[in-house]
Amino acid sequence: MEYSQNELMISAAARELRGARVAFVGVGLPNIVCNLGQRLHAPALELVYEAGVFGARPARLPLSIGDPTIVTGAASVMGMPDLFQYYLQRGLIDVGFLGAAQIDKFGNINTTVIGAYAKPKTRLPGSGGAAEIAVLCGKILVITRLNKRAFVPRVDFITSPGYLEGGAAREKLKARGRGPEAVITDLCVLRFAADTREMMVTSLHPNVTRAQVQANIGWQIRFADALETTEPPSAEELRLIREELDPQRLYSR
Amino acid sequence: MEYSQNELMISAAARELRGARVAFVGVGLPNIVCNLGQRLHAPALELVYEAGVFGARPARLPLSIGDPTIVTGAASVMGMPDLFQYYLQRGLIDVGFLGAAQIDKFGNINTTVIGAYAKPKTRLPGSGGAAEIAVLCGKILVITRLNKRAFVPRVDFITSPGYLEGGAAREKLKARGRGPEAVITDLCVLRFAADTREMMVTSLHPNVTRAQVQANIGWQIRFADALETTEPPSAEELRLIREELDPQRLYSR
Amino acid sequence: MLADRRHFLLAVRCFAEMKVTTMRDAIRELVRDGDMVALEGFTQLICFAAGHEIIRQRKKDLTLCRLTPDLVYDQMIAAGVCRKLVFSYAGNPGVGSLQAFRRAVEKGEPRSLELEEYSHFGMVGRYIAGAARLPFYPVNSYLGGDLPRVNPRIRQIQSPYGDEKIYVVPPLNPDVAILHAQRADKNGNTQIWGLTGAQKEVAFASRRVIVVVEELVAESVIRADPNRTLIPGLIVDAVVVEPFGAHPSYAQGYYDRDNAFYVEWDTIARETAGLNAWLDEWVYGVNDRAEYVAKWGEKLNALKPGDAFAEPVNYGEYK
Amino acid sequence: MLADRRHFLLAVRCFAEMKVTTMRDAIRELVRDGDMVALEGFTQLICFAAGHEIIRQRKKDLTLCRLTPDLVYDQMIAAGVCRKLVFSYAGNPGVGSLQAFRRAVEKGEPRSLELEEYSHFGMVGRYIAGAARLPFYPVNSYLGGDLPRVNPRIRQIQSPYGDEKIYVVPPLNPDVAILHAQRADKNGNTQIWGLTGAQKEVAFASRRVIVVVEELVAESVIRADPNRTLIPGLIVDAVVVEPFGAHPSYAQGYYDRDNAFYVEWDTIARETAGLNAWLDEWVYGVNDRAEYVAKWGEKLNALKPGDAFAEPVNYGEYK
Repeated sequence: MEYSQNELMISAAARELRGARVAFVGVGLPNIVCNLGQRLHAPALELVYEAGVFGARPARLPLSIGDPTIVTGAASVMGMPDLFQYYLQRGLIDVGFLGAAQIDKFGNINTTVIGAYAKPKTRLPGSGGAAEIAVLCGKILVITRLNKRAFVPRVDFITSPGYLEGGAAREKLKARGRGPEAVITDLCVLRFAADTREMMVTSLHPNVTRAQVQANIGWQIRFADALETTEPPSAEELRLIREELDPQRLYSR
Repeated sequence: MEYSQNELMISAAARELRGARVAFVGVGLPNIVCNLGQRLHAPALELVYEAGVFGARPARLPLSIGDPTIVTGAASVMGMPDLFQYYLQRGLIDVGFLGAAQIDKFGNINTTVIGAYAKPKTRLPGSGGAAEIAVLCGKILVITRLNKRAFVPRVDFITSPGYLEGGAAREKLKARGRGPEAVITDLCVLRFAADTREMMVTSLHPNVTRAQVQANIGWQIRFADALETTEPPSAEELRLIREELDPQRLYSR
Repeated sequence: MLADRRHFLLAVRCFAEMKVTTMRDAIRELVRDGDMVALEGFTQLICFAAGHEIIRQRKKDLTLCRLTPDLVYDQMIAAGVCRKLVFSYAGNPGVGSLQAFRRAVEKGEPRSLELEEYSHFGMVGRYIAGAARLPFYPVNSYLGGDLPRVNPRIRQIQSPYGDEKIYVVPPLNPDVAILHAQRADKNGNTQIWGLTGAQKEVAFASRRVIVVVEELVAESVIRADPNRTLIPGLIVDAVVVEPFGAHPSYAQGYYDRDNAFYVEWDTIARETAGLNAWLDEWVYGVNDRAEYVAKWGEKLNALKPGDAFAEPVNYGEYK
Repeated sequence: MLADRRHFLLAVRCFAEMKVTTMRDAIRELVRDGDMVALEGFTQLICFAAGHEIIRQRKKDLTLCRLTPDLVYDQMIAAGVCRKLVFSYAGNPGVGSLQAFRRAVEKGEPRSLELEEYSHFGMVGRYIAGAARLPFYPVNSYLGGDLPRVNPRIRQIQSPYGDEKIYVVPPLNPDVAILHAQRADKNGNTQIWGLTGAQKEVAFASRRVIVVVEELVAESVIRADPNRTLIPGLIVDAVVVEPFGAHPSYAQGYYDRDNAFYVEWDTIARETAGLNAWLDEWVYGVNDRAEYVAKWGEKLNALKPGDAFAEPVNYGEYK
């Protein structure tokens, strides 16, 4: 069955939710990923929208992070102090999603500036909640397209810490969250070595070569010994994505 | 016109509200005092009930500190964190009322224990919000009956600080609130000397003698040079108390 | 095969959501000897039903916390289930002292009672820190008072932005919170109106949460007004339906405070014998709350108020 | 004589309560050059009407604070009213970058822009500390990140209850908060539903508060549901009635977000000339919000949602 790169990313990311209890959801891909994961892999998964909504029942696919459709019919709606303190900081959230303008070999993420902070070449939006999501969610999933501008040896600015300089560096922070678990891209899935915490390819998407992956990463990337091929989206996954989760094909085309 | 001691205390206390903007109200006498003050002396006075209510419109005289009648029809009802942080600690409250099991010559108040804390002769209820009301309200009014067991040279326990050891002791605390302003009793009104901060009688109620007052205070009390006679309740004050504020005469008899 | 798996998983999910239970089972399974338990509620929604069941099950060595231990804690102290009290105001509101509490503190009857004492604001700060998993909470209080002298957990720290000092209190994380509310759905999404006290903070601060409601309502009722949901089902372990479960305290819109009983308690509790007789009749002598309610009979219905409905708001249908 | 005095005082009181005014007067009297101003609102209830009036009145050297400076701040930056930004996420949500913000930061056009940057939680903590008049607020964030390196106001302190360290942020106390809401009464008692963001905290944190509402309602409407009042009239200086005042953002239950405009803004703002032409037409070219709304015409009505009413709750009549 034919499928798009986004559909592959969505289905691969959804499988990472197996066993998760509570996910912190933004809009776009993570929203579809969480809903798919809930239906197939983590039936007890509860969704918390970072705008301040628990138990949303959106009647349409949310278009912005605080779309009114996630409010109407939700189980609970709260202000930001409660969301950040009583949900996120309390440690209720198992999984968080982060995007990345830059991500480096130890999973550190930059969404603040390209260049020097005081005199940036490109000023990006900044942290939003990413700085705290990175340290407070049980684990982090990163969904982003693979390209050399994004996958850099060292980020210009650490907006959201991954494993810092690698090894035991993150453990010394005593952060509640364990850090990035997987980076799901359009070409492969990457994870972090247990000892060095360096990013490595653990699964290539069907028909993708090692050379294609390396060409889109700004450092010499390692490949896992037991390199897998990513399971393509099943017919059921595709049906759910196309018919129920994103019928207008806004994010999954 | 005949009046009760409680009516005199109420009308005298209400006059202390002149110019006040926001009062922190408990039940009983302070509730009637505030409502009388609002009608006669401080038309812009807003009432905040310490249970978490702003702008109450009680349909009956509240019987407990959180009577449901202060909720129905109120302008705003909030939880305790908001009440203590955003109203009291923010400094919105001009006037607070405190009762006292013991009060000493520098206006320190005890509602915790008679005797030693670890092995009390009488265990009293404790602070409630009194410890913070004493330091955060602009000024404090104490309404209590005069008697030797209550008016002691030194309280057994400072639940709510007045002027501590007197003089500049309280200023050194850098508390937001200025401290006790007046103690309104059934025999007289007492205030605190500007320099020593010692309590002194500034106004005797009609037909009360100095000796009567001294007999009910556990130390040698001072009388102000310009000792006044308390203005008795006016016909209008009595009418309001009897017909509108406490028609069942629960607190004002 | 995936579809099969999906049905299996949906079944798992439904099972996980079976939170509605009886008070007896909730207390038996979720309250353990030695636990720190918070039956909160400021003036309204004080869960006497749960307190009585804890007494009936003769739980031991509980640490009870609460801003205003009132009659229900007086009864629990008298029944001997309480080892320690964490509190800020132990009085019979509007009436005077708590007699059983006083006997325990002053005379060690029926057993000695350890006290850990704060002010209201300090207790509120402890619950906030507990709910937010903060190591401490700053409160501008305690200046010049004796509480920090007798409670070494109230400490002072320095602001890093100037020379201001401020008192802090440590987090409070009860093992179990038991919270009465007007209504919840079967998943434990709970709505409270009127005085909300520190109910939300206690719920998030606690390891286990029992919600006791006047009414179990359809999910659609809760979801029609999500801003009113104070406690999300996410943190609720059990939902117990217990009409009049807060009597003699009140539930806004459901019944009034039984002021006569608050006054009467002062007499009942003044002598140990009288208090024990009352416990025998009204706690040990009934099997559950339903019997207690039936025993009060028409008197409880007389506490029901007239109607005063909120203006409904429109959330809008966005599809 | 007392009765006379009473009438006089009641008149004083009524006068003091005349808070309802026009946007023009509210901005003229309450927003001063050099002020720190917060037009808050998380996704919904962003007061574009006030932002445009501030531009029309050519206010100078404002420090603007807000978690998510979106289009309205992009417009204010482009118009040159803003000297400094205190923020946590400066993007066009769901679309990409804010073009005018980028030009100001990257090229100093139309003027240089000072930045003071936090994360969302940091900004929320600053508002809470501001509202509660705390010297600092602890947030478990910032570990391992570069924000504390570039913003020295983010500091770390030691817990007095163990060896835990935690970051703290200082209070934020804007001179003026401008908050959009669904409804208020003439005294400024304000009700908000849907996403409430940090509206309450900003209101209490600020020295002056302007509330802008979709509807001015009778006091009885507010008082029929006091738990929904997020901002008490006690801290409100002015109430402005401005239907569709949050467009192109949304007001839950009143209108939807104008997503098309958010997307279009990316094109409009990409070149200074295009952006200025837009300001000329839609801000300088209209006298007030009513003209702006009329100019949009039927397009705005198309944003109105269907009905989804909350289940009313009973507060009970207690007399």
